[in-house]
Amino acid sequence: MKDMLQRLQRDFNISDITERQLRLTTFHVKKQSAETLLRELRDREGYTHLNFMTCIDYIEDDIFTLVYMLHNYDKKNTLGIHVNISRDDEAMISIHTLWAQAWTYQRELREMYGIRFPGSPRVDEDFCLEGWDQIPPMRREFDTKKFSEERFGHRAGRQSEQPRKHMKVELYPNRGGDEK
Amino acid sequence: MFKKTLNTEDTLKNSGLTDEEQQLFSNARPQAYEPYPIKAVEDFANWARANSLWILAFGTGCGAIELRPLMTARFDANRFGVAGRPTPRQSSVFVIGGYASVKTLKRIIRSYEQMQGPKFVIALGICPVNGGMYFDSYNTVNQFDQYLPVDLYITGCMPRPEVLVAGIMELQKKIKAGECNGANLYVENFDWYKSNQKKVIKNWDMPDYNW
Amino acid sequence: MIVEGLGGWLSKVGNFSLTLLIVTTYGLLMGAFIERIIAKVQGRIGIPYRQPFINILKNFFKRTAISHGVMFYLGPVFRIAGGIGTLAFVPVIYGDEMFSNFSMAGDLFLVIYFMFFGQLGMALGAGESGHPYSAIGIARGLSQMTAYEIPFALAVISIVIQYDTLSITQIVAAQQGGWQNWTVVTNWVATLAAMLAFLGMMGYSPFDIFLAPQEIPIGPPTEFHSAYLGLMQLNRALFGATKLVLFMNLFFGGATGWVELMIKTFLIYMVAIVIGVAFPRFRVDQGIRFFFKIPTLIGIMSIIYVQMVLTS
Amino acid sequence: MTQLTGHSSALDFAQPEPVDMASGKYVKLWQGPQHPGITGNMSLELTLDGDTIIDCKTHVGYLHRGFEKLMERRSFIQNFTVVCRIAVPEPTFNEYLYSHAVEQLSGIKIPERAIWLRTMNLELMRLASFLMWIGGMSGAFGQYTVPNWTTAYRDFVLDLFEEMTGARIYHMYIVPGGVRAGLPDGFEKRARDIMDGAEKLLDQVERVMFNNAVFKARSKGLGIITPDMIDPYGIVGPNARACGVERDIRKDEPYLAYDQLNFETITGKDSDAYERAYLRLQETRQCISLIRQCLDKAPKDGPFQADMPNVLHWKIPAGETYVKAECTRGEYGYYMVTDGSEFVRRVHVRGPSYTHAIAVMERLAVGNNIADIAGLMVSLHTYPPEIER
Repeated sequence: MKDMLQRLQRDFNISDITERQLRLTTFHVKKQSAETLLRELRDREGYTHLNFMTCIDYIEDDIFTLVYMLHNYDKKNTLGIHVNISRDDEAMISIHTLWAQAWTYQRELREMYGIRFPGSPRVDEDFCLEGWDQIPPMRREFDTKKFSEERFGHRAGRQSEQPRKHMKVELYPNRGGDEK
Repeated sequence: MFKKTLNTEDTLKNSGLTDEEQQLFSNARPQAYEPYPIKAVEDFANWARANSLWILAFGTGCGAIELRPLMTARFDANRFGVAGRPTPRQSSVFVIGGYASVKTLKRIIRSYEQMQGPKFVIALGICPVNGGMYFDSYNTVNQFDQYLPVDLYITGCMPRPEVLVAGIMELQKKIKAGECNGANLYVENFDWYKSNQKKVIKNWDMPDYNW
Repeated sequence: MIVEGLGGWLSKVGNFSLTLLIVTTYGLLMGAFIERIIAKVQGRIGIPYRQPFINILKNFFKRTAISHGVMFYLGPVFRIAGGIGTLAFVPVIYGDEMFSNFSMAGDLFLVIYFMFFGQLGMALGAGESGHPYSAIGIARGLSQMTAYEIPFALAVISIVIQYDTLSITQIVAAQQGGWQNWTVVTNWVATLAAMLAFLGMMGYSPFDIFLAPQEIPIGPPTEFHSAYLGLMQLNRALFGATKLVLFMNLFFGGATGWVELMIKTFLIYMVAIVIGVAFPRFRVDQGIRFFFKIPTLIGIMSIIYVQMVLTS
Repeated sequence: MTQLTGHSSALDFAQPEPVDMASGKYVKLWQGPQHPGITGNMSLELTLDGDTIIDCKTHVGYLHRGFEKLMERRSFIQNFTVVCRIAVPEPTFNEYLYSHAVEQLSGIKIPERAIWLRTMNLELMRLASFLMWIGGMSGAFGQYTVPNWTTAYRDFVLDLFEEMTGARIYHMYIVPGGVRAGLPDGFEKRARDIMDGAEKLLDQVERVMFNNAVFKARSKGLGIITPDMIDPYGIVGPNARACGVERDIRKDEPYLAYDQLNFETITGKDSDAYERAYLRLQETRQCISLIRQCLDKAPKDGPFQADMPNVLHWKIPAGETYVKAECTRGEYGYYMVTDGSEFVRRVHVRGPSYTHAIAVMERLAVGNNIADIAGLMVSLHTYPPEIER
């Protein structure tokens, strides 16, 4: 495990190697070498199972972090490969030739985050949404509550309470603030 | 009987269709169903309708999971004349299983309009009333009755099969009393419903009324 | 002379209408009864006895707003014409002039023709609806029908040779005088072939692929609704009961009274049900292959059996 | 068959070439979402040549509610009521995984009794889900007796849930920090009675369904998954085990109390629809034995809730985790990233159907008869809400 990570660090210049949990290690890799790294892990190191692939939106740093989660059934170890891409130039190399389900994930990311995957099959088809005319919904700047109120409208009389405020004011007015 | 294309002023625009498709679909407005002139006949018809409720097999949301126990051996809704029917043409009850996402809503409308009247809509859970748990979701509608008329709401998440049975009996009561006129409401306020539907369904590529 | 003939004919029509009413009602009631038996196997209570009647009434009360062309409307009409036509030439109660209908010397072939006729009319009407599931259902239904008609036709030929007549009344007459004279005893080979074909004819599992709700909901009648569906349900009861009466006449000695008829037809029906509740359905190619193998062989054997054993 | 699929090997997963629809030789047929043979609410776009499927495309999204977005704007304890709604037939797996991920990130240790109660709850859920699945499998081939038996019997298991948790479908029993309640009086005896009955039922189901010649004729050789397809397609769970690959998260990376339970991973020989179905029947039996073991070994008293911080002000330190559990369909996972605030940064739900219903289904459907689509789909145990969430 250690050897492998060291070798990867040498060959692929991976950074931020963190052992997150037992059997889960994550690291960052540059966008250009991501596909080669994944291919290497799949073919040489036995990380044959793509658990999933997803994206985290760090709007404050102006990046999308793509996460590829690979699993090795023999070593019972999972690797989380993080790839940072810029929010302005949101394109990523497609890995649909490596795993058969990868194009589905890429189609979802294309729809939910607007990330482009050139060459990925059916990537521009609708996945979950239909006739979507807003910015991709999973981006942090998309306010789903506001959108829902505008588009669908709420029935008059519906109230939603923030539980903290409700408990403090209505249920336990004498307890005061029990900040922990 | 053969009212394929009526060349009157009061036709539907079918603007979502291409010119070629326009020829294939009817542009006539739906018509309200007048009750039979003799009251006894209408009452008898309502009695028959109430005792033979055929539910369209379309699990639109999580509510569909309790329809299986309802139809099978434990609760056996067949006793009340309820049966599942796989095609909209033959069914008379549409069960909205909770939330309706925008993509499903389009299919719900299509299926509902294909059903032949008199037809009834039951909505399960709180989600069709005001969005429920998904009040802030970008993909589920909050007030289902803006898009289709609902005859009966059954509460709970999930509504238990017992509640469903009670709801069906309530629906039967309403039908027998002649109070279930959701389908007529839909026809009378057709333009309002349509404009609401088109407000949320952005890629409207079907005829305005699916015969 | 002419007036007398006309009067006789009119009374025949009247009698036939009565038979039609009784057989249809009986078919509907038996349908409910069978449904309840199936429900019992599944651990349910099942529908009330009045349910088939209410369903038909409701369907007639339902409105329609769809047009699919003339042939679409005629489909169910052809279907019920096939049902009524079949019944018209089947003597229901043996020895009773009132319920012998229009039976005559060559009625057996007429009956078999009418059994085809309804299905074909239905196929034309359903094809007109333009629904792809209808088209698939028709293709499946007709090919399966062709498959089960072969053993059935062979069995019929066998008993025609055996009794040397084409009249159902005479076939029933030849079987009178105790159970040892029934075709099921005297020509059990033909009966076996016909009963296997009967499984396909009744449309229960494993031969119900043409209206399989899980795959092609629900086959040919997908687009039929309201009164058309009501007609088809009516026909399903009538045609089902008529087929049972025909089988009873050909193979199980006919009936001399209504009670005997009910017991016998119910027992014949139960053959299809006992198999139907326990089996999944065959794919259409598997079903056709089934009919072309064993039942057809048995059918051919029955003709040989008749030639070698019974008529020699 | 291989010629029709157009795939030379398992690693060749190129999209099939579009056919010439204008030639009039092919028919395009949509199955679903309004279709009784489709599991859940999804649709298949089939291209047919006669009765044979030459192209299949899965369309999902009819149940998309945007859970991952909704969870980003709810506090950790509010999320707990939401997660179970992701998957209707198996809500507890969502509850467990969510709670587990939160506990792992905030460093909460749950008491021994809660571990056992969680294990039991998960196994009961598996039993209920499998019972319904057997009904679906049988119904897909047109046998309506077995669905009535098993779905009705599932209701007795749901009754157990009701006793244990207070709800039939959405239990919300497994909360972060433990479980919500202990077992009521007399639960153990009733549970054992129901397990005995379930065993008898499964014997009957095996006789009626699995020994049936027509069922065998329909399902044998349908949708064969070969071992070399498993990794490229990410096939997990019973679908993978049925072709002899011994992979079970309960055994490989034991979670909860599975390392103290006595069970073997069940594998099959070649993964066709029949083998997969039979394997699931055996797993249902195994489930019953696991529930019995849980009833035996679970501590009778003791705390079932860990000490929790005030959940109204619950902040979880920044971190990242991926937790997974073996649900009825295979690996079910939650990926959670926190950033130290009261809200979760990102949750990704990984459902096994994501690959089973799309990539695998599209490949296996090609070359089959249209009549077998429902059976094939049920035999893969696809379930749409976990795809679209």
